Amino acid sequence: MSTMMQPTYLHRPFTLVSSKMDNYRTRSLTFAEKLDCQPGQYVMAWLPGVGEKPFSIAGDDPLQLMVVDVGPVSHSLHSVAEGQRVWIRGPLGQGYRLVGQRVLLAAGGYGVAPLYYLARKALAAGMSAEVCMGARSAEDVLWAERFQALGVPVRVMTEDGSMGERGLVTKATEAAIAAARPDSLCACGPLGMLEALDRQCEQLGVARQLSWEAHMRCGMGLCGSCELPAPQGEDGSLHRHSCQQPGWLACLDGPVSWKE
Amino acid sequence: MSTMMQPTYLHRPFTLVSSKMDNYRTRSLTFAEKLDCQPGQYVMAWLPGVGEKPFSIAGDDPLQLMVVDVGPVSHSLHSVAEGQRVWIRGPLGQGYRLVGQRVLLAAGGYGVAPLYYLARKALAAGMSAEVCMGARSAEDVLWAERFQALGVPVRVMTEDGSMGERGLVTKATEAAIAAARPDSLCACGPLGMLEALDRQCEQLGVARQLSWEAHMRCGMGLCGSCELPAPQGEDGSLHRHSCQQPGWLACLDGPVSWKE
Amino acid sequence: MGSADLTCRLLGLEMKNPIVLASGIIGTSSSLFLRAAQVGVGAVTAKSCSLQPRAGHPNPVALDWGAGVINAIGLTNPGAEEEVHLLAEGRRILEPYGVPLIASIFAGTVEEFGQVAALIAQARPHLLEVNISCPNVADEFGTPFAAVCESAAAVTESVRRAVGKDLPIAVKLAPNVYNIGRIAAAVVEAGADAITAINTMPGMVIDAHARRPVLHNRTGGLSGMAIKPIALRCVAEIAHAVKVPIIGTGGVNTGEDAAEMILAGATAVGVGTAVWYRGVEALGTIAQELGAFMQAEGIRSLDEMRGQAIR
Amino acid sequence: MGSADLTCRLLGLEMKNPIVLASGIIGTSSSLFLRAAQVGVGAVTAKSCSLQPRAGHPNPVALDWGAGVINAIGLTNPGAEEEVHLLAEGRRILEPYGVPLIASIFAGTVEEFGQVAALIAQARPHLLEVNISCPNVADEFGTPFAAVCESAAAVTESVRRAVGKDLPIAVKLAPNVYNIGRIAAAVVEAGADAITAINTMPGMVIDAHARRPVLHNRTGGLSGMAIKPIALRCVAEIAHAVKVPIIGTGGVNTGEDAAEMILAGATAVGVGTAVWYRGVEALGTIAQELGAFMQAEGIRSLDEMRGQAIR
Ligand SMILES: Cc1cc2nc3c(=O)[nH]c(=O)nc-3n(C[C@H](O)[C@H](O)[C@H](O)COP(=O)(O)OP(=O)(O)OC[C@H]3O[C@@H](n4cnc5c(N)ncnc54)[C@H](O)[C@@H]3O)c2cc1C
Ligand SMILES: Cc1cc2nc3c(=O)[nH]c(=O)nc-3n(C[C@H](O)[C@H](O)[C@H](O)COP(=O)(O)OP(=O)(O)OC[C@H]3O[C@@H](n4cnc5c(N)ncnc54)[C@H](O)[C@@H]3O)c2cc1C
Ligand SMILES: Cc1cc2nc3c(=O)[nH]c(=O)nc-3n(C[C@H](O)[C@H](O)[C@H](O)COP(=O)(O)O)c2cc1C
Ligand SMILES: Cc1cc2nc3c(=O)[nH]c(=O)nc-3n(C[C@H](O)[C@H](O)[C@H](O)COP(=O)(O)O)c2cc1C
Ligand code: FES
Ligand code: FES
Repeated sequence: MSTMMQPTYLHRPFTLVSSKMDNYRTRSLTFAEKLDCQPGQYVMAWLPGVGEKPFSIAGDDPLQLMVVDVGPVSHSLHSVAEGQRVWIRGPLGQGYRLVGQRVLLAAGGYGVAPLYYLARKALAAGMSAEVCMGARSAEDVLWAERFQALGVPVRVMTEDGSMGERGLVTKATEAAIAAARPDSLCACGPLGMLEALDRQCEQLGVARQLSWEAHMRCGMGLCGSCELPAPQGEDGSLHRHSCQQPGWLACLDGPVSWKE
Repeated sequence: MSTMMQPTYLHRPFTLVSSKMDNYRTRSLTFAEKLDCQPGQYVMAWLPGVGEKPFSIAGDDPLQLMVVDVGPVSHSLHSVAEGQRVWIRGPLGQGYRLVGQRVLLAAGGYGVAPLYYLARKALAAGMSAEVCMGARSAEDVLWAERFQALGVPVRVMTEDGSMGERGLVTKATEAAIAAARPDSLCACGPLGMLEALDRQCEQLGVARQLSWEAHMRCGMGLCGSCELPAPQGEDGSLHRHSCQQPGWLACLDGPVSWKE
Repeated sequence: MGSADLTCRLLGLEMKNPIVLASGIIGTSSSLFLRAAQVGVGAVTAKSCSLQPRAGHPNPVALDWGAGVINAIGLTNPGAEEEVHLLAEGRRILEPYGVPLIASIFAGTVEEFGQVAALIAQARPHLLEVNISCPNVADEFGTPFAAVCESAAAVTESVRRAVGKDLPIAVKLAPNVYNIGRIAAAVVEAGADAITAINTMPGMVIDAHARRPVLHNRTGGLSGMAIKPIALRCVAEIAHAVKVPIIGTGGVNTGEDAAEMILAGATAVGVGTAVWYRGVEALGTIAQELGAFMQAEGIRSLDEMRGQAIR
Repeated sequence: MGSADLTCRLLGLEMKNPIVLASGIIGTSSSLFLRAAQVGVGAVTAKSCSLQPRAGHPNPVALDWGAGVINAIGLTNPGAEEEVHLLAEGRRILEPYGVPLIASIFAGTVEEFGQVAALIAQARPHLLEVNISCPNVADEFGTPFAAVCESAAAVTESVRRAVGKDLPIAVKLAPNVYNIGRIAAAVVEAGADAITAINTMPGMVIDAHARRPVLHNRTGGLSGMAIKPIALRCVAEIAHAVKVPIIGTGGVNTGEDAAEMILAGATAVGVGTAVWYRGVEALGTIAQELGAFMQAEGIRSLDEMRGQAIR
């Protein structure tokens, strides 16, 4: 008798055990099951009849996701009741690598999710971590207390100064790098933030691992839809992200890119 | 990226490194490669353009087969030159189990092949073994010296008395069982011999593992062609082999049957 | 908590579960029928038989290529006359187990289908499956009967005429067509009481080192895991096209696979190649797993599930 | 010992190896063409394009079901006008790598195929692939063009008329037919210079727990390992039926798979889903593995192998 293949990339139903409001539009979803994965990888979450979207993994055992309510799928995920199921495909993509002794984290929005998971793994591996968070306003700052509970120092930047310092996250990372040079900077957040961090690290000669958000459809490196648009320079000309090859696919090659 | 499946049941080419005449119509084929298998299992040997037939495994590391030249496929296997290839599918089927401390082997014809492999494994597991061989005549006796070289006592029976004692193998097994009760009798040989051993063991209350030869086509339990014909009793009525269920398939359930 | 009800009504047949041993898999003797019944199958289909005996192809006739099996056994069978005895004996042996027996026939011309059907009807199987995937020897291209609405319907009519009204007929369709729903509609129009779908998908496995196809017959039929999504799509198309029961067959290896087949619209579920992957016991294990799945999902009966995925 | 010669001549195209990026896989931008060229592909096929832009289907659009992939991306493309720019840019970028660019088109009517072809011809691709697996919207049943000799030929003629003699045409056939050899003969008769085979096999993946098909579009096309034996059989049938070169496509994951395709009669070898299993690098790795295989087997050129398994 032959052995049967175990399809590991089909959707599997995960049972929601806790759905907690983190702020006015963000929820942490915790499931009954665990997932074998790495920080920085993502899953496709499918609600049958609604749709399927990629989400960063916020924790593996049990699986945890952080969902910002911005449209149909994320909204429906917010209304899943405890005890109901969400269909998960993955883990997909390439995550963060644990390198060196010191990691500096830089989070924007739901970017805290994969970075919190990474922080836990880094601490467990005996590394030290520090996190810089950027948000519009105090009410947008997520999980600062969870990082603090891990013993990870937190620098918060808000655009309106309602919490931490006023300004962008790059101000905090600049200070953090100046204070103690990290072996790599790991970031997740909006495109503009990643581009700014990329430039900053290039100037300061810091290795960085940036998790890019793209329009994902197949999640398998097949359809081509997650290729990042080439960024425009200040002079309006097109240039490449310093950390990317031509045709870099966020779903398969990323979402995390790596540059020494 | 997903992992690819490794098909283990496709034919794989094995390179013949030695082809040695054992007697006037029998050759031992030794290959360069090893096979992960158990004594009593078999392989399908395919010569492209010629055909494919089942053969017992005579050794696993490297793979060894013993082939009696009786028809097209076996004849072509005899003429494969050293350095040429034979295509192997398998291992297939259920082999012998290593149970208890003492195993008694009973071989007819190429039946020595799987039993020699079994003897080596039994000795390696710290068991003791003894072998009874039946043949028409001295020239048909195979591998007696190889068993002796392992330190396994050999009792030879020939129909014409040209070697060992005159008579059938059951005479030798009766004596062996009387001398030292085995934990199981493991046999491989022609149908008539297996039926006789089956009856003998039933009478003497000895557990037996018998390897049945059947007309094999798919080797996968699908086509039904390897179902053994129900044996006829002395009164001409049909009865079942004591060790078999209705519809027992030699290719999938066997070739080795098991009866306490 | 009561357990899920697996009983299945397929035309007049009462089955204790929906798992049907597919044609051509160990359906060659009454002792093999018995074994299938003893491990808990719902119904048994015999190997397809033809008017004359056939030896089949030389080895290699089958192999596992990694995502499924390919076979070209060559429709080995003892011929219709001998098969009548085998089926009659099989019926008798299966009776105490409450396991219906499905006969299967094939032929090379429309007329011959009628002849074989008339002979096999003598054995009084519970259902007659008509395997129309074989080539039409009367057609200049050897087009399979299953490929064209007209020939599929002609065979069905011929068999219906030969066996009268009492013996229900299932026509078994092939997947290598672009319009399986329309073909199903044509055979139902022509008198089929049920559809079995699918037969194997034509394929070829080549050994690069040997530089030739592995099967002696060069091409063969694909079965097992690789064809499950093809089978599910075919069953869904058929369920949309006709109202008769479907024996959904192809790549079912587990109880969950069987559930998928029923969700796609099948009434009963054929199982073949799983015997290689999981042994003959698979025929019973799959039914048990289906029951456990339904239990866990709170599904009480097969009717509740049937076709739910395609509404 | 000299190494095996992987160079491949496909109609007028000179390729450094026979591996062709299949249509619809990362063929959506000139930077992705470039990446394929940089990892060592022999030729690149662009994603199929239509007259008007198409957004495609909502997620889920693709998944790995264990023995392969199923997708219903929905033929997302920017429309022919935009595609002309993309292709022209792609040609320019690929030039230094000596990697030919194959355009791919589809449409819903015979006339529209001509229109799209005429537009795309402006970009001067090295070869124009005509994807006829799409449904014929003018036919009352939506029968795919690839399913019937007459409609397949009609599309081919329409495209031939639109592009004239200078641009070679490959017609891409579908596997869910019973007579792919005859369909190939019909399109060659109608003016096709080459055949690409196969497109995906229609299928459906159902989630038993969700009780519905996983793809938003319900059905989709199967690719990858599960369809390799189907593709090999189709290529063999086509090679028997016509003399034109074949781009053998379907389930090629390794160099040995590519060798099998060539042994079945293919001139070049399409690779798609392997990008999921082995990354974009697969497009180069497979070529290297093919070279190593030929070396080990003492095969000096692709010509020596071509069709050897089907003689
Ligand atoms: C690798 C990856 C990881 C991701 N991880 C997470 C995660 O951990 N948590 C999470 O909430 N989302 C995450 N996303 C985004 C998520 O996949 C969806 O895009 C998001 O949930 C919106 O989907 P929707 O169907 O609800 O709404 P859509 O209809 O897709 O979007 C509604 C509108 O909101 C905009 N929008 C999309 N995402 C955001 C956003 N984050 N903030 C503000 N506006 C937005 C869209 O552009 C659109 O205009 C991730 C995306 C990627 C590619
Ligand atoms: C589980 C199993 C294990 C086997 N192991 C071996 C093995 O280790 N070594 C081996 O040589 N064969 C073995 N066989 C037999 C082998 O598979 C073939 O049947 C045999 O090689 C004949 O095949 P052929 O194509 O050469 O001739 P065929 O045309 O198949 O047979 C030619 C004639 O020889 C007869 N015949 C078949 N086998 C024998 C035999 N052993 N002695 C005398 N006449 C015979 C046939 O009935 C036929 O009349 C085994 C069979 C089975 C089922
Ligand atoms: C070895 C083998 C022999 C088969 N013989 C027949 C046959 O005689 N008649 C028939 O209608 N189908 C035959 N089939 C097809 C099966 O009945 C079934 O339709 C197909 O294998 C798909 O189901 P599976 O994936 O569960 O095997 C055969 C299949 C296999 C694997
Ligand atoms: C995600 C995806 C998208 C595809 N899109 C197209 C397409 O636009 N046009 C086309 O002719 N074929 C398309 N195909 C089919 C492939 O070109 C190829 O024929 C098929 O996938 C079989 O090859 P493979 O097994 O190597 O992937 C697509 C396949 C996949 C998996
Ligand atoms: S989402 Fe399809 S290639 Fe990345
Ligand atoms: S050889 Fe086919 S069932 Fe045993």
